[in-house]
Amino acid sequence: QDEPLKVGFIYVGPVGDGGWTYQHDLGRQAIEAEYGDKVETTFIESVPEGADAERALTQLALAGNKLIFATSFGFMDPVMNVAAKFPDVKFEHATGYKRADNVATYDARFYEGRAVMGTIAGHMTESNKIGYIGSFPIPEVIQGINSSFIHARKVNPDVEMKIVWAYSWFDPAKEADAASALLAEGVDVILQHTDSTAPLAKAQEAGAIGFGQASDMSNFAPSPRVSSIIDNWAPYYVQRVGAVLDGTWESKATWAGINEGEVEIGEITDAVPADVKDAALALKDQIASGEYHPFTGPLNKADGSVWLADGQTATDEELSGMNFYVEGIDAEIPQ
Amino acid sequence: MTKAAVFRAEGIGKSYPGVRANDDVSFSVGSGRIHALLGENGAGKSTLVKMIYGLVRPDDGRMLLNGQPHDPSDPRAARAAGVAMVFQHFSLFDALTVAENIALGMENPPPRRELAERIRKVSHDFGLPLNPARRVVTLSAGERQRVEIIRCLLQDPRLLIMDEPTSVLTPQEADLLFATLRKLADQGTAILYISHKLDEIRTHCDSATILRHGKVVDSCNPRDHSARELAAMMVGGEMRVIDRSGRNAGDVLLRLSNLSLPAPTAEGTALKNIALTLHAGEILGIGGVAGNGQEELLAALSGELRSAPGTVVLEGDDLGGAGPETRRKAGLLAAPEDRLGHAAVPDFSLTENTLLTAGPRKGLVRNGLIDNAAARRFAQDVIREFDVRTPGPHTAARALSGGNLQKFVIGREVMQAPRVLVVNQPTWGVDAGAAAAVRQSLLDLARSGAGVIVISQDLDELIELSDRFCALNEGRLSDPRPTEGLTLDEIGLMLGGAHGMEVAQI
Amino acid sequence: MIRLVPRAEASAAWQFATPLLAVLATMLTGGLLFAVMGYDPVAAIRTIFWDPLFGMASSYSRPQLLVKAAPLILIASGLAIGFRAGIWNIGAEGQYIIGGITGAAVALAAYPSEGMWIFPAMVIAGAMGGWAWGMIPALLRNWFGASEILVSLMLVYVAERVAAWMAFGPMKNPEGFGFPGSRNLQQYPAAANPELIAGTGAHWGVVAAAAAVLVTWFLMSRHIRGFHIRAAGLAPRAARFAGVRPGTLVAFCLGLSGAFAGMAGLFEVAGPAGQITDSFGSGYGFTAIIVAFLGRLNPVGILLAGLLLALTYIGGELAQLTLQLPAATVQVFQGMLLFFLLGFDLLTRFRIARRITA
Amino acid sequence: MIDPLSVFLLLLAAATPILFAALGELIVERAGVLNLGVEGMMITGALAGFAAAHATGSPIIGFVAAAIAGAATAMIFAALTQFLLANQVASGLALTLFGLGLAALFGKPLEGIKAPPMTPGPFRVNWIVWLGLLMVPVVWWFLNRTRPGLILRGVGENHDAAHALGYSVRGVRIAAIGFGGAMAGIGGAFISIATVLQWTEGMTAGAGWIALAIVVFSNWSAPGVLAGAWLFGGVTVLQLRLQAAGVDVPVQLLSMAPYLATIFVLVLISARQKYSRRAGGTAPGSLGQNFHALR
Ligand SMILES: Nc1ncnc2c1ncn2[C@@H]1O[C@H](COP(=O)(O)OP(=O)(O)OP(=O)(O)O)[C@@H](O)[C@H]1O
Ligand SMILES: Nc1ncnc2c1ncn2[C@@H]1O[C@H](COP(=O)(O)OP(=O)(O)OP(=O)(O)O)[C@@H](O)[C@H]1O
Ligand SMILES: [Mg+2]
Ligand SMILES: [Mg+2]
Repeated sequence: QDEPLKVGFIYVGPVGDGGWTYQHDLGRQAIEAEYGDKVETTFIESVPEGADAERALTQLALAGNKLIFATSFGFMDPVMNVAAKFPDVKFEHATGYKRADNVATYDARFYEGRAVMGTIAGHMTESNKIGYIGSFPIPEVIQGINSSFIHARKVNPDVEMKIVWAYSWFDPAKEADAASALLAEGVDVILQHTDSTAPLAKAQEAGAIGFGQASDMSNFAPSPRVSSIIDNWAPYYVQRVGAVLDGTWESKATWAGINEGEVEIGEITDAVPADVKDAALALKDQIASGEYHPFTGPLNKADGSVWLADGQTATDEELSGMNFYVEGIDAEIPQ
Repeated sequence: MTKAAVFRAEGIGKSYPGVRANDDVSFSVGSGRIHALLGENGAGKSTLVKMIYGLVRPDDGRMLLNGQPHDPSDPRAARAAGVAMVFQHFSLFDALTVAENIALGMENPPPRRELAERIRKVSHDFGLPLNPARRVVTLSAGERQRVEIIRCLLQDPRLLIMDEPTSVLTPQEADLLFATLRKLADQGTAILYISHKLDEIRTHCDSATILRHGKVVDSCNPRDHSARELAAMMVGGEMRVIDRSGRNAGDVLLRLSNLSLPAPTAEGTALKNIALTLHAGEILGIGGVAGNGQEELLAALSGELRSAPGTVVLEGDDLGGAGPETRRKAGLLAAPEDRLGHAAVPDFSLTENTLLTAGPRKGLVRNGLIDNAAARRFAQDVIREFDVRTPGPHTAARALSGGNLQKFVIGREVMQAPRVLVVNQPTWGVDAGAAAAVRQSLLDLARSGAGVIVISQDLDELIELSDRFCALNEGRLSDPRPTEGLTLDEIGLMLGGAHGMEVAQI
Repeated sequence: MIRLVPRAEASAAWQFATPLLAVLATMLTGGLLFAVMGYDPVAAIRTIFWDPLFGMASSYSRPQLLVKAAPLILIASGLAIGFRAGIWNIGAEGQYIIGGITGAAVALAAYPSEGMWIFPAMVIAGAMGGWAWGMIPALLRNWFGASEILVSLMLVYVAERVAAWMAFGPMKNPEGFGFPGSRNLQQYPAAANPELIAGTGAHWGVVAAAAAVLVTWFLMSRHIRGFHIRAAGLAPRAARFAGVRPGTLVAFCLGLSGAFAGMAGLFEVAGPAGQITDSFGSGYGFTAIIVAFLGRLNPVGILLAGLLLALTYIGGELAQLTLQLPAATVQVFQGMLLFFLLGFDLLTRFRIARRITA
Repeated sequence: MIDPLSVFLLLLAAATPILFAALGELIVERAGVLNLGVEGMMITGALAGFAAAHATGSPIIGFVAAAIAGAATAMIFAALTQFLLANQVASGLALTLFGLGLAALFGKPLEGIKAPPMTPGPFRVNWIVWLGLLMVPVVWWFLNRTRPGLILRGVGENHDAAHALGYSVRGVRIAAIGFGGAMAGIGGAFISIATVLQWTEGMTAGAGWIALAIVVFSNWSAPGVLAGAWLFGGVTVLQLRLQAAGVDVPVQLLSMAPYLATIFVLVLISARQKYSRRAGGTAPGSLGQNFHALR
């Protein structure tokens, strides 16, 4: 029996954050469940981006880990630095764009899930006002805003989107205030791209609805949480560990979505009428099968210029650098 | 003459690490008597009265109050038993109002309105008017004293203890205080009175107990003795006679003209158009009620407060806009009244405290670098020349008794051979022996050709030292008059108009 | 009965002994905590305190101690001077961030030109940036009497937002595909702050930290200015009497500690961190306050305290790695260490005596 | 366009955690003690409150437990500063570090659980919000109209004088520190039990520091604390509200607004005090200094 394959993780937050890091850690546990004695996993949590990340990565490498997952965008340059020093260690960097022979990148097409959320939101809103709590104005979040707006509009042409930036991934008090501000503006559906349950709690008080983010947040089901968008890293992690074990690992960029199971739609509760639920699931299936791309023309940018012609779909390059709203969103992206 | 003893101490003893603060102290105070406790700095007076007030527990002996054993566990127990005390250092709360301060000193204060009413009434009855709603920070030293006294009076004490209450008072305020005490005594209260002002004790106290090194060395009726005799009892030897000889007024050293400054703080006093000249070899005395600009005048001379060009000129040098260091280099030195915290840093050693002022003139600091060895030597010199009783220059300033620290502070300035030295309250809270030494050093400095300005509230001191006298009143300085032939009454007139004086008459 | 008797002078022997005692006590209670949590206490303590120094990968972690300790020591040296004067700059984190930003701004403006002048100019800009950010509370205190504690603390949050703004806006890497964050200065040789001697961990920030310890030691114990600072902290009126102008002192202390923090930020952004991101501030400015106190506001003490804290960080990471100890244990550990040190500190200032009874 | 009443109702809730914590710290500071460990006590309260509310199903018990836990944490600080005479600034920082770490450790099993529901109070505003508002006059009345309050202020103003008059400086201060801890605990629990309805590590996210700032800002008075908490909460809420309304505002700058506004008002207040030459009303005289009595 060989030595087990050592797999290391560095997390940007605590595993108990109930969101981003928590989901990555579930992925780590899935590896252990899948491969048992053949692997040994370790993690270092709450690693600040920058110099500390570089050290944590180095220590993981020095400790004999042969495959290391770095699960935050800000770990990008540290990963590249450390990877250069440990050519026989394989690195996987989440959400970044720099690769090397021993550095692969992976990301999830959250915008696919957002399209489903948008559809539900568009149907469910009575005030025709949907709120969106953004963390930071980065392409990933802007994709989500655009995707959910496009699909809400599609089912409800009167929908307006109200966007609030919290400038934090996780600040419950701030998120609660942001949700309250949206609710006071007349919003009755809240989408969030921040990690705490505070917006759901506020929605519950106000009789509005919302969606789980990153994790299922099923505590708040059946309402206010009517569904959720779940980051499920397990399939990818299991597959990549398998590739190392059988020697087929190679550096590549993976951008997986609903089809691969990386973006999951949490159970749609009975608070959602059956026909809406069906519509949402149908959209999900269409996306999964590749039949439909959430960014399909005709689509204009917010400034009125044409972005995608009829039937044209957005390229991955366009999406990964997205820095504009689509037509109909009456707001500016803060710079 | 003999009335029943209200308080009696029998064989009281108290040790601190390395010090026997009280040793077998026995005495008694009768009803209606004002009894003085006398002794040098550190003789154990404060320790003794703190035991009576329950702040300190005696190691040996016992106390009786009205014939009952008196062993208070804390000041509240003592207050309940009928003891009231005015502390050596004010125990007031600056940010609180007069009423609140008084309420804190009482066991069961009445409701706010009633308390305010009683304060007004009692303070009026005793001729010590007070506004209960004023914050204590805004009060003068004399008014603060009143707060402490009213606080005691409101409790109808059987025994009233006063630890150096008059050191910050003007003669008029002191007289007022004694009138109050006499009234109280006539109502049957026993009063225990601590002071270094021997004349005051001679005129007002009925009996005295004299402490030396924690032991009772004598007791007497102070009226039967001269101040010199009392002082001799305290120190256990003859007092030095002050020598005023050998001084001649020379050329003008320092000229202040048109010196005006706004009040530096909300509670401060503005200086208005101060003008004076000081000659070589001369001592100029400045009297006045505390809070009339004394601190500000000292600060304006030391350089802590800067003034317009031309307002302060030392031997042709315009120092108006200069800071303390420049002034010291030029020869203008100062010693403020507050020893701990102003003239010295309590937590610094004596060596370090020399660096506070003596850096430039004694070469202790060169190009910003500190010469520690030189500083230690200078501290040793001051300790030796001025008979500062301390284990050595490494001792922290706060560990010195008041009198010894005062000698050190004055010594530090005098030994820098200033052209002009300004001192404020040079003998405040200092015992007779140390006070004499400090005064003599000022006279010697003047004899050597320097000019000295003494700011003080102790008129006896000013008359004893100064060649010319002027009064500071609400930030204005009167024209100087030669001290020779000036009587206390005339001085009182010069000080006239000081606030609170008119209402203060009973 | 037991009681405390103040010592005339702080005991030198105890000053050395108490930190050791505190570390020992932390190990003991920490070990107890680990045992309760189901970890092997001996292994945990060894991993945190021994392995980074002498363990398997110590040739890597020892230099890392310097990398981690350098900014802490540099910032704490500056802070301690102000604390001694009774000037409470608790916003070093903000000054650190701004120093990093202004320093990086010079580099980004110069990009891609190569020139010997670039790095020195960045150091100056970093120091000036931190200085300027520190001068805000200084001036507001001098002009209006506003509390520097509050203003400097609030400015931390403002600085964090400035960093986010820079990372998303003006300083965003034009070649970064729209992702936030500036160019990585490690990859820009003229601006980089690399290891000076490979394998030592020593970059210019380490040199600056060492220099800061020397300079502050000299200032505080040999120079009259340091004497004035100490005097002002203990007795402000006496300091004024000695010739200190309070406003100047406030500006000096806040400016100096700001400049030190700003330099720390610059060395970090040009070296270990590499770039301005929205999370550039990583808590060094706050941890440095602890370092300052742990080191008793004394330069040499700060040097040791900075290294000790770095040890607990790196040992804590190792303990996570090898024992899967949660990250929060390090915080608990550091808290305990500080508690014990503060508690035992009593022995330097007081003697325990039996009550003298008749 | 934005109706002020809605903003006001929002800010009521937004200000509650810092209001509780700051009122507690106000009492602590008026007693002459500077406890920088507010964040540590808040997070302990957030965890303990959540745990108790979850275990019993009663939010009320949760808040009581939070108060007890906050006070218990504060006792570490009290022991260090009142008995071992340790530096207050450092002890407070250590408490924050320790509290954050300890809560994270002990909170592991509670992650992902939802808090029991609370019945809303008048105007559909949480009862605890009303309790917080009620505490403002209570604290004011206690400080300014009761004898214990007077003694507490005396101790904070001049501990030597208070001792000389026979008051137990240490006793008063320990009680104040305990009260401050309890209030911080309740403030923290409001976040976990009433706002987020869940326990997560680090969930107080700096509220304790804001509370400390607000005490200075308030010039050490209860109404001032309310004003500070409302100002801070108000600016926070308003900037989010403006964003939500789609008003084209520089979001980056607006997110700095609460902090800049706090600085700005502080400067105004300080300047007025400095230049109007009104006496008194500043920090308690003995703030941050330890007291050691010799007998
Ligand atoms: N708390 C204390 N600890 C140690 N020694 C003390 C303490 N209090 C007083 N002493 C010492 O006890 C002796 C008596 O001091 P005490 O204050 O009673 O003198 P005093 O007669 O009131 O002097 P003064 O005239 O200066 O007020 C002094 O040597 C003093 O240093
Ligand atoms: N126990 C008391 N006895 C007498 N007067 C009192 C007492 N308590 C307060 N006062 C006085 O009553 C007046 C009004 O007091 P109040 O408490 O309103 O002061 P405040 O400064 O406005 O309080 P805050 O600082 O809390 O705003 C003040 O002059 C105060 O000093
Ligand atoms: Mg005395
Ligand atoms: Mg008031």
